[in-house]
Amino acid sequence: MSVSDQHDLVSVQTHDFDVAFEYAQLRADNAQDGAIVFFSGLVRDFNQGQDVTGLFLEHYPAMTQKALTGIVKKAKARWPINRVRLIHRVGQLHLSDQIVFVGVSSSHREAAFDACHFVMDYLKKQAPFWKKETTHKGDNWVQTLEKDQKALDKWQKDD
Amino acid sequence: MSVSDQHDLVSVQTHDFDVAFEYAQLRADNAQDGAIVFFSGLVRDFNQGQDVTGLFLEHYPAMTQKALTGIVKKAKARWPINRVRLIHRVGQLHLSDQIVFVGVSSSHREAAFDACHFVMDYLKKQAPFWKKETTHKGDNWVQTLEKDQKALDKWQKDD
Amino acid sequence: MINVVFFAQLREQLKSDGLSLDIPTPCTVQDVQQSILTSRPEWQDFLSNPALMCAVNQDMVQLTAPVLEGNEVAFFPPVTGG
Amino acid sequence: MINVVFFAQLREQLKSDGLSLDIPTPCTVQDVQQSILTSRPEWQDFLSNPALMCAVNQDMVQLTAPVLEGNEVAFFPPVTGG
Repeated sequence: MSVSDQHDLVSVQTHDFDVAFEYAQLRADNAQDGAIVFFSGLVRDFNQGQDVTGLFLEHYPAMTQKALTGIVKKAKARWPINRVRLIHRVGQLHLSDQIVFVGVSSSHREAAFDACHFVMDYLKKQAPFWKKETTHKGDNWVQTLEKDQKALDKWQKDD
Repeated sequence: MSVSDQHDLVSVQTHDFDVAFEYAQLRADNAQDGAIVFFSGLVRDFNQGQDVTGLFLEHYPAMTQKALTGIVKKAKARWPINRVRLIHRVGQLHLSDQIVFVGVSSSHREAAFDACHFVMDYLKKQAPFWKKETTHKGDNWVQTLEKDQKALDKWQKDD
Repeated sequence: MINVVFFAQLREQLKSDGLSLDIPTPCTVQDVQQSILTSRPEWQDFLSNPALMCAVNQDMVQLTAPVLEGNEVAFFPPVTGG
Repeated sequence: MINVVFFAQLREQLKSDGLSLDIPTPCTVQDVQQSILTSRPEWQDFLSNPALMCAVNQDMVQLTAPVLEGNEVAFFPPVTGG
């Protein structure tokens, strides 16, 4: 991606990520940023009315990196943020596994919060990932939620 | 503090904190929460027009723990969040040092973001900490910013 | 020729992860959709689902978006990552 | 007796981190402020600063808040933690 900083990252990967390492990358040699906000998404045991035992994450390989990079660029154009690290896992995941990480550094607390939140809201609606849950009653594709569209709408009100 | 979970923490301390450990505490044995948001505040090199070389954090020892616990309780009453870990350092800090950590886990992404942001905004205006910056031109007390009051006001509009 | 790809629940419903389509270009995503349904009328219920999303060359677009020779057109259910 | 404490820039300006005050109770924080200024008129510029915050028994309050026998009353500049 076209980025302003070697510490930026957009990665779609099957392997796990290490939050401590990602945090260190946001912080290293960075005395200008007073605020770091991150979001971490995990596989939880209950979703849409079923006991979940695992999750398979399908994606559109040719598109995922491009979509995520576009979302990060939108955030960078909108807020005075510095470093952004975005990781999304694909493939078979288990209970409590890490799915997604978004970390943002900024000299401004509000910008770091808003940009991190924005990236997650856009990713939920505009990046080509699909979750198939494994339950004791069989597999089922996760359905989209109206609240995710509403989460996105709030960023458009401000435009 | 009166908390719902042994993984909760409110700490005012001179020693540093370990974000990886705090994250692990939010995540351990916690398959119900799909979202973790954290904020980390760092000493930055530029603030209010001066090159900063360090920071001394004074506080009101009898009040800090009480004030922080009250803010966490407010957040828990307002959002469906589960674990909260809040750490604020005091004493002499240096460039890029960690100052404050707020970590929130929830089954709801929006609640985790909002509650973490809320705790930071309230802490900035209602917890008895004062920063004295060291610069090459001498020491000076950090002045309060109008934008911090505005940051607080946005949570009151929703009440 | 254009390349058409399907993902997730739609891929399972159609029992196909895609196909190549010989269609006059430029056309629209909707033209692509209709052309597929002409040869595969049994896909009607799934491929005409108004909730489906589509992309041309890996950018999300509306059904009215243009499609050029050699483009990749994707159809998929609403995304659920994150 | 009530216990009065000062913090941060105010503590430096007054060159005092606090004092004990013999004042009839119940009274208000403002009464405490005025009583201190009666014996320390040189603190006027600092202790009458309308930007100051105050707390009674470690809860932030307004100047009109009640003060009871044995309470701790704190005066300090706007907080700047985080």
